[in-house]
Amino acid sequence: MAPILLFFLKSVALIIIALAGFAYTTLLERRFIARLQARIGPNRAGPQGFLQPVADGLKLIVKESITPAQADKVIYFLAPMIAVIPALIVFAVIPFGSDPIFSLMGDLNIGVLYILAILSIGVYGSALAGWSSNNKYASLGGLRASAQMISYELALGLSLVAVVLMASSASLNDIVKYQQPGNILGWLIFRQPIAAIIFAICAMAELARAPFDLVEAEQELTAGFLTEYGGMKFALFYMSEYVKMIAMSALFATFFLGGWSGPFVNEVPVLSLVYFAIKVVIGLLIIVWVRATLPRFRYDKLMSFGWKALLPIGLANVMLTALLIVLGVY
Amino acid sequence: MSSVRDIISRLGGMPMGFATVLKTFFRKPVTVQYPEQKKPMSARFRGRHHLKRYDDGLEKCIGCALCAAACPADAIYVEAAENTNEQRFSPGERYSKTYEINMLRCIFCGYCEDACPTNAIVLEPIEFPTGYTREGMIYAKDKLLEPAPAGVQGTPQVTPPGKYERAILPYPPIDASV
Amino acid sequence: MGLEQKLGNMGVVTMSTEKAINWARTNAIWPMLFGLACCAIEMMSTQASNYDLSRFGMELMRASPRQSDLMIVAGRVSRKMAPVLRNLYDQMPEPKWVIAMGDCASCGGVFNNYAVVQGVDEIVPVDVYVAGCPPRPETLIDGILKLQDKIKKEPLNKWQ
Amino acid sequence: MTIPNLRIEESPKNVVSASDTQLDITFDQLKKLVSPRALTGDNMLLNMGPQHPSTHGVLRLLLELDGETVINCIPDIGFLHTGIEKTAESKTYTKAIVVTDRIDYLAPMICNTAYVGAVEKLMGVDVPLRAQYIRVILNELTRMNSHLVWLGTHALDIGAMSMFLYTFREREMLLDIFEMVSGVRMMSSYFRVGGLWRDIPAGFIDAVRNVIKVFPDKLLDYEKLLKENPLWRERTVGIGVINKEDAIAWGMTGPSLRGSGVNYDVRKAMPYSSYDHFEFSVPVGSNGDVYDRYRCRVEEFYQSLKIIQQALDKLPSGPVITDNRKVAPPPKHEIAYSMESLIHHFKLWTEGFRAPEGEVYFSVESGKGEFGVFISSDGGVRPRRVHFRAPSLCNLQSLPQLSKGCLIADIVGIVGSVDIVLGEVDR
Repeated sequence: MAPILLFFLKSVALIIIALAGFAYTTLLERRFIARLQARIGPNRAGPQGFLQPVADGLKLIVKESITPAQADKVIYFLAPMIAVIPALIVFAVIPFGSDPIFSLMGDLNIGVLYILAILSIGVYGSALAGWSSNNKYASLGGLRASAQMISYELALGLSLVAVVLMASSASLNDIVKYQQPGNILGWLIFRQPIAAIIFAICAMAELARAPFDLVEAEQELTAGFLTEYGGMKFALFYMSEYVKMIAMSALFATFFLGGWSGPFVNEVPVLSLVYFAIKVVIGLLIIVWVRATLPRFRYDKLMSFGWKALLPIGLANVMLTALLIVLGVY
Repeated sequence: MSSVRDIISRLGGMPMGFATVLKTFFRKPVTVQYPEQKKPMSARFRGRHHLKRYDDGLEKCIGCALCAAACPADAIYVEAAENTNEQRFSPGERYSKTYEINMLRCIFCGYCEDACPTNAIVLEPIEFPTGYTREGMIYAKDKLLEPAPAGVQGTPQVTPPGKYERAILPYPPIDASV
Repeated sequence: MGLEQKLGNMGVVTMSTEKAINWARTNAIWPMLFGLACCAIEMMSTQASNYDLSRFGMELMRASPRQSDLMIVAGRVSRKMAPVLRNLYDQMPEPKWVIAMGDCASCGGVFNNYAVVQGVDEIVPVDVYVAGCPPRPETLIDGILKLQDKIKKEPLNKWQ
Repeated sequence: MTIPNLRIEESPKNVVSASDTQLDITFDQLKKLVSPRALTGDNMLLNMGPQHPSTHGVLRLLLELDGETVINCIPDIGFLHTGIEKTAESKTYTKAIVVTDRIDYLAPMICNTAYVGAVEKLMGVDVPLRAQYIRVILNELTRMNSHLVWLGTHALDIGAMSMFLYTFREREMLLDIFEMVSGVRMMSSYFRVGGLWRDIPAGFIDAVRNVIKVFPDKLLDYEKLLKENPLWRERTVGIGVINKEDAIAWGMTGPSLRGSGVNYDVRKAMPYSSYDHFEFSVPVGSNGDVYDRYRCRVEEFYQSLKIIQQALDKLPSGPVITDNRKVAPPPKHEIAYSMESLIHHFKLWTEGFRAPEGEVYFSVESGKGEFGVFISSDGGVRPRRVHFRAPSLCNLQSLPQLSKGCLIADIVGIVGSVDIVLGEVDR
């Protein structure tokens, strides 16, 4: 098969999987959070609520689409796409399985850099959406979005620097392979716990999920930057949030949970896909669990937490890691 | 900075919360899946009104309109007419020719039930009504009146003279234990 | 508006599309977070664990009218609130529905006085009236089921 | 970046007009309410409410913001004005009980107690001891109900989502008791002038004992979720502080006042409905911030349970309504054979009873503070004037003071901690 055709097919498959994943992540979240709150969750649309995302999606597609008269129309239309496209293309470099065929671009040697670059584009979606809708709540949400992303980008990067130092490669495949000395203790979550925690916190902040959901803090800013968005455009933002959630969970699995590694991977390569999926789902469940438990951060506290706590700790961690590598402990 | 230190020093307070939430996950949900399952209502619950009948099929309502007078929301309209032995609806002299309750006005306070001298109107423990129009939510006698007991003729009945002189027939006191 | 205009009259296709779309609308009614008075508390009880509106896919209460399909007018609407309510209704994208929950929203209830709008249908079109002061959560769910029945029967071109 | 809606011009010129605020005020009045920077568009004027998820109903706040910092907070109330006082004046004393339910719809039984207490004081009617004790039990259950809703919504405002569902789950238990005893989940109208509607049903005492048994565990769960949670603490400690003197000066009552360290509770200061028969303490805070107000209310749960326990243990037997036939209707079955009963029954349900001429004020401790009822009677069957002292309204007055200099995010916490219910504010 021509490589270009294979690449094309894989892209299509990936997008379909990401979209289905998005849809069913929403259902997973709604069912799981319902159980955490002694409820049942959607169970009417289709068997056990299985068609709930389909109903939601179809409804949003046929919903009237309103553009506020005072909005900056071009940016208002562009913003959802700016939000959703980076969320989708992050997947390009993530190795889903042991075989190169299970990842889109095979092995990109600057994978980590690519991810950091792409993730920081996503924030433009929120910020521009907030600005263009010409709504005070939305603009406050947009401002919060940009401030929040900036303060957490750095710590996120620093936590990955430690990982890159350990694996001495910026390729995601190499990082996964580095974590396979045969036992579970090879996972970087055990060897780099501080980086793992910082990454987890920053990932939540990047996702703007509770307790960092200041951007669309419902109780403060009604719907934040989404206030004026409805119908399909809202669905795109919704999609970007959940696709990013999957992406972050996948990245955490890749960087700290040994990616696709697991027993019998070399004998049965398909198993690696299963392991990876399980790790991603566990990550998603933890994100939901956190959302169900914690109160929201306050805007200024969030900033000071990012700059005054995570950043110094991240820096110290990088230095410590470097020192330990020089000393030959790792 | 102090708040940041506060957060870090109190991180120990967090796991308990996480555990509490997760504990709920392993318990059965408390949800009552309503249209299929129904939560039992208390015997005193004041739901939709019913106009009761005696065992012989006569209506208890004597058209005195005390319920309408007692209603704080003015939701009840009663128009009385005279009973005759040939066309008898209720014991005594009068019966309610028209009896309408605006379910949307009614606040289900139960004052009508308390005021009714014959226990004719009873708020039964069933759900409140819902409807598509306001007109449809005005319940007249056809909806309110209970069907006659099996084997008994409904109203109007032809009755022997002198049998139903009294409008308010004796009844036992209310059982306060239910 | 949206897809329907482009679809036009295509006979069988429209029929089945109509069914599918109405099914989707039935199962994904996102209510607006809009509470006024006593009934709002009962509405919250309905969303809470014991009655759990999320079973109908309705737990996504949207704070912004732009994203909501259903306005549950829960409570008494005062004359001061009436223009606000209308404004919010106008901000909702079509298709949109209104449930007048409780007596006060439906017709003023016990408050037949100078301050309360005697029925929210003076301001916005109401699809389902729910009696009770405040209605039990069961009754609200009854009302929602009635609304779902109504949505299922709606022709596609109603919302053009 | 320019803020949409507001033009920023080179020369400082007023770009905000009074109509922009959507308040019914003139420009001169607006100038007194906001700072000059707001008039030139340098500070943003933000409308929070009346439809906003965290204003606990339809409160509207006009916020003047510098960035996210609140410079001025101007509450606008009246969106739920129902004319309850006038409605109560147009109904007989008995019929007006149902409208008092709807003042503070989170604590209807407490409003009932206040209203019937005032009428009883006016009429000089004695209430049987059993009825008083049952009133105490139900008052305390209602207080718990009110606090549960407050705790759930307050936590939800600050973002702790599950708390809301947990408190409403437990609240269902209390609503079942209300339904069992009064026949309605919320708007009970169970208390009548001179006593109660009916005696308590058979399962009532067991159900209440069950509440006493299960509740401490549930409260412990709430404590685990919030009390020591660092995020909760940083959102509440030191936020919305008001000191003792200011709190008194603003007319605050209830837990909002006690959070500032003032030991004032109507149940202790002016005992009603035999509250002096029970041992309980009044939780008092010290800092007067959101966290202290939260602690005061949570401690009140335990005190309520204590009172209920004592009232159940001491519950006397006997009648539950006065035998004064001029006030309370006779037992209904009597009217079939007693002409006197029949006349009383018809008279009370049609015309109602006449109250002696005079004025009376009666106050109770509701979940929010001192809930008072003032009745002025001209000797007729309807009161000449009824006024309710709504604790929420008086507590809400302090909002501009509490919220000065805080952030938008704090506003929701502060509004939640003052525990307002708009039905009571606007009436």
